[in-house]
Amino acid sequence: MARFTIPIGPQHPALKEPESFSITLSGEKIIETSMRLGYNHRGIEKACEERTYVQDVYLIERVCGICSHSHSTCFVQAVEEIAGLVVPPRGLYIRTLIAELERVHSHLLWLGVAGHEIGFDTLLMYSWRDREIVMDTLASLTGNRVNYGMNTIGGVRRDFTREQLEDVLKVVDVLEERTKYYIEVAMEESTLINRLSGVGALSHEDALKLGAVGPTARASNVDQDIRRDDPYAAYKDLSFKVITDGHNDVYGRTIVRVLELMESYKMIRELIAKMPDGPVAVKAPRKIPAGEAVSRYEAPRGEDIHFVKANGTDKPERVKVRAPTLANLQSVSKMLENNNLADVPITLAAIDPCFSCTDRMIRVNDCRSGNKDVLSWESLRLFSIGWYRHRGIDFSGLNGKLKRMETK
Amino acid sequence: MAWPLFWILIFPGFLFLCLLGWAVEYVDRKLYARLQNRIGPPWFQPFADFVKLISKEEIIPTEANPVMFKLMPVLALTAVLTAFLHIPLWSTTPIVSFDGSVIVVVYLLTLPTLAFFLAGWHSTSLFSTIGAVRTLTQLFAYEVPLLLVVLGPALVAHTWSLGKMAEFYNQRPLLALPNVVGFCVALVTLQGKLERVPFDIPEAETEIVGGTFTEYSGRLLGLFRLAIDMEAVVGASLVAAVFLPFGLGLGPIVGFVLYLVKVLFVVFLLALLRTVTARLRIEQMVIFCWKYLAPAALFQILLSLVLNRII
Amino acid sequence: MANEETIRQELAAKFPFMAETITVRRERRVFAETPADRFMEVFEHAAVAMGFAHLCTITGLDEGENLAFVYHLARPDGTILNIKMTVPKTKPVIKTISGIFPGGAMYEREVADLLGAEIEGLPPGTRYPLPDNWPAGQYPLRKDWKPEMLDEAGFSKGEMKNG
Amino acid sequence: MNVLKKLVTWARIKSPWIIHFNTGACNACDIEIVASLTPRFDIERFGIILKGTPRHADVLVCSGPVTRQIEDRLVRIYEQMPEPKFVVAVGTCACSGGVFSGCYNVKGGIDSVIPVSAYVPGCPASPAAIIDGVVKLLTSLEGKKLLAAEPEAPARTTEAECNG
Amino acid sequence: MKKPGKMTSEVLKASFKKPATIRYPFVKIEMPDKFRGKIKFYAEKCIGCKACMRDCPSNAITITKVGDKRFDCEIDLDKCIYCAQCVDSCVKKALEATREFELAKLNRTELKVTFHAKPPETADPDTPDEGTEEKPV
Repeated sequence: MARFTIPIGPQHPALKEPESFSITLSGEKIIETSMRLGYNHRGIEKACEERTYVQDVYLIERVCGICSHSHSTCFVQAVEEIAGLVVPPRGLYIRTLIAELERVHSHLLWLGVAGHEIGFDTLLMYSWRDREIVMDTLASLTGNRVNYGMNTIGGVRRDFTREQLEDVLKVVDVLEERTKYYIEVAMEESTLINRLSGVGALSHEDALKLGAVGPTARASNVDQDIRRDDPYAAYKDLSFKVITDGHNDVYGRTIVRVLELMESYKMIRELIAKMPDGPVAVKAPRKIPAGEAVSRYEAPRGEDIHFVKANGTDKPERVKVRAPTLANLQSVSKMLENNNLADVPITLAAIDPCFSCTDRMIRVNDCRSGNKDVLSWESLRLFSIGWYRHRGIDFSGLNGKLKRMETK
Repeated sequence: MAWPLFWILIFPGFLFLCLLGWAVEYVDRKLYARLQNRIGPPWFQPFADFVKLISKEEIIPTEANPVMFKLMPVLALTAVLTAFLHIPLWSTTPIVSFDGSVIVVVYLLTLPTLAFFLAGWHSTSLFSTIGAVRTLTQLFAYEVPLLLVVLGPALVAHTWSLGKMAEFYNQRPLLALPNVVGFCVALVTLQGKLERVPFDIPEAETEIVGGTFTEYSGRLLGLFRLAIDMEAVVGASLVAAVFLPFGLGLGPIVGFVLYLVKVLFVVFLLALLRTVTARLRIEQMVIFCWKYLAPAALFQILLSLVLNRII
Repeated sequence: MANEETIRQELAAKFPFMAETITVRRERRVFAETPADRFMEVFEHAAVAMGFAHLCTITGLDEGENLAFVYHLARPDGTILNIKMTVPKTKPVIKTISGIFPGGAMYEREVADLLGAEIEGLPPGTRYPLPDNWPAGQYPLRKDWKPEMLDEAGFSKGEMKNG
Repeated sequence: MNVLKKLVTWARIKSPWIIHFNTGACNACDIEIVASLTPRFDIERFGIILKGTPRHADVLVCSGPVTRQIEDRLVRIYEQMPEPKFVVAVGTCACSGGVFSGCYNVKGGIDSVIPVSAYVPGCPASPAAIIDGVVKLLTSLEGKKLLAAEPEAPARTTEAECNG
Repeated sequence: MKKPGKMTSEVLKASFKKPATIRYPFVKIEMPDKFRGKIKFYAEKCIGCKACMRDCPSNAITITKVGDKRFDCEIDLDKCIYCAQCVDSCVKKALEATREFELAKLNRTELKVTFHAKPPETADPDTPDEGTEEKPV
């Protein structure tokens, strides 16, 4: 069988981030992949050492555009632990409320992108339209659609009135209705199931050995969730179920994410019901005493860990940020093994790479004719849609069915 | 006198076709957007796109053969224009009418596809070569059913000239009814000829980001898009002339309005087809054409032969 | 706080030389320090015997004249064990742990790139996260490194082109 | 003759085709750019279409501070676009490097690499702000006569390697 | 078997529904009331402690002393990330986040907004009128 290596590039000037994969194929089957990352490396950790803690909160928040609250909460928790600050309960509840709302908007976004990757664009249009509802709620609560800027060292910066929380409840009811609809699609739709199951398989042991985190690991029966194992903020008073799934593949990850949405709605309702009164923040000193702390956070994509070392001045000595996607990327090469090229887009999208810390480039050199073709991400995506349509799995019928379900 | 010049340049010729082509593109894009619950572009959008493209700087790749690179859009345009002269618009006598004009029109409509192929081939970028090869494979798939289906009514009318065919059906409109199957097949194959979704495989957004027109920009791209718009008008009026021949010869004004209605009706059906279906892959498209369209066309021919026997 | 105490006793019993460095900062957080040469032993014991099955990440620190590396190991029950080992800057060689955790290779490459550590036995692979044309010998996360050093090495930032 | 000029400028304003390019951004702005294509904001009513190849595009929409590895690719994409071309820097990072403007691997705003025609500040710039930026850019074209391609970029033939 | 025309009924229905598009530039839209847009400076409240300058993550704000108890403030809209940390850090509440989000400009110099303090002779300490916001020419 002709064995040839497909380096995947160049960056496609569409939504996708710059990333470089080199995939060795034998015929259609992928044998091994190697990754070239770092195109998005901005040197944030060095910049943190040159700025004060107050400024760092906003710098760390912009590591990734979609899970900004995760990074800022994780960082602020570490600093509070070093400085020995006790955040008032209401502040913790508000922080957790924004965290869950961010998980809702991030999972809806992923649902659309996954649909787009396999050629099911109706799902993209629908999930992004519903996502606008959550974005508007977050904008009215925190003052910005993304990068909410809610966290400060010692608590949160804004308090919410009763009416605002009432509105959030109304929004959650609407979204729950829509998510039931998506669960129905994810569970029953045969074409979706055929297209996703068996793709990007990651066994339980591999998931543990390669350090997969978040929904990617939970879909391989790894029962780990930082919110339950290492509770932070207000998660210890919340009762919620950690969703795990035994499919070990992309279909399992879809199920885990969609069901996690339902859990988030329950948690948001519980948070608003139990929201205690009182102050939302405590005054933080400008100079943080010497010490070091490790803090973890369950971001929508997985475990996000920060290590902060303080030396008594108002600037941190060292800030280490490890985004969840870096952990999941290790297992991608294992997932891609003996899949075919057509499965690359959806397998990569399934770990829901937090775009700003990964990069994707696709370069195809055809050994027979020897000329170098540069297959962009978009064309690889369409190639895979077509490749599957050839095997009878196709979404145009499905688009209609989903739309009709929608109007029922 | 300068009648022929007037015919070629102004009336059923270049200017008229340009305006109608842009109108058809506008209707198509607006309908497509409205079906997606969006507003869609303003009415002058196709004209603005064309003028902008004409005024843009065009880049000709160094490896590409400049003569062929520039010639292809012109070839596509001329083929479409000459085809339009053969089609009876509202009176039963088209500008040029001779025995065998049906074959000539269908042949002239394939020339633009060849122009697209050569354009893609000559711009040497890998994307466009793949796009060009796909244009040809697609040509073989939809060409046979289109030709067969257009010949059906010709058999019944015992003539190869479009003018006489229109006259024949004008006197006996009822005879056009059995051509319904042919009408549907013609619509689907026209969609393939115009390279629109679901058959837009060689087009820009296909598997290869660039498609046939990757390397084109500025004036040449503008001419190509104009050629495609005109081809849509010519294709629609051919289908209208062959399959909906009633109401010809009722005088110029009424005839003209009726002709516009028929063309817009065909364009509406094409736009609907474009919104409703998803993009096919190249093998699937070829299988679809040979497994479903060709037999339907043959059935249409059989029907016409039987009709021939009866009348 | 019970299980953190048991971890402390178990580690202290197994490795007396680092007994006093094991501290329990708060619930589910145990910090420990080991000399470089005994590090692999402690690491293997923790990862395999004590059930710390998940390597979160490796943090590199620049402590004046030597480099320190903190390995964050997590257990399914939420406890994190942070093992710190220091290596002189003159000979910053550490052994790879990708044998136990294949996923750790990426973290080690990052530490090697940003702090200039040499990783023994690391399988060959692309560098992360710095670009290929990054001048050798420049380690951005070292305290003494300044962005201007890049310009001397001819890796200029380019001037401002305003349209 | 100036009727023709007016017509051409009008056409350029009414049909700006855009190409989106992410130069190392945190991706919040990219999501907002794509959100402006979805039915709620729908920029096709301005005649704007998202094109895949720089050859067909007039406006290059960039988001993100330019990191070192992305810099040459940004220049390559910019050079492949035919004249007259415009660049819209979306988001504070694209305008000035924003929060990352001190980092060692970041060059600063888009204008440190290619000339920029319009700046849309905001972190991230909301879809409405992006539309406002594009509209301001288009209305500003009415003033300037843009018939001839800018003198310093004469029509040239470039090597037809695949678009970067 | 793939049936191509399945969406027809749905798609036709969608074409009669009102499009879900808000016609933005022609129909003005308002951001929610606590939205963090452009920052506004009240010159007479400022005491020149420069707390805001210290805390700004992208040092987009500069306060300059132009007379005793009179301060000018210059905000770079292209550097500002609209986090409103300066509003929180300011002890005298001299800064305020407005809801204005349409800040797009065609050249970068226009993105520098300077707030000037009142000239001394007409300065009436107790009338809290805010400094004139003068856009660079």
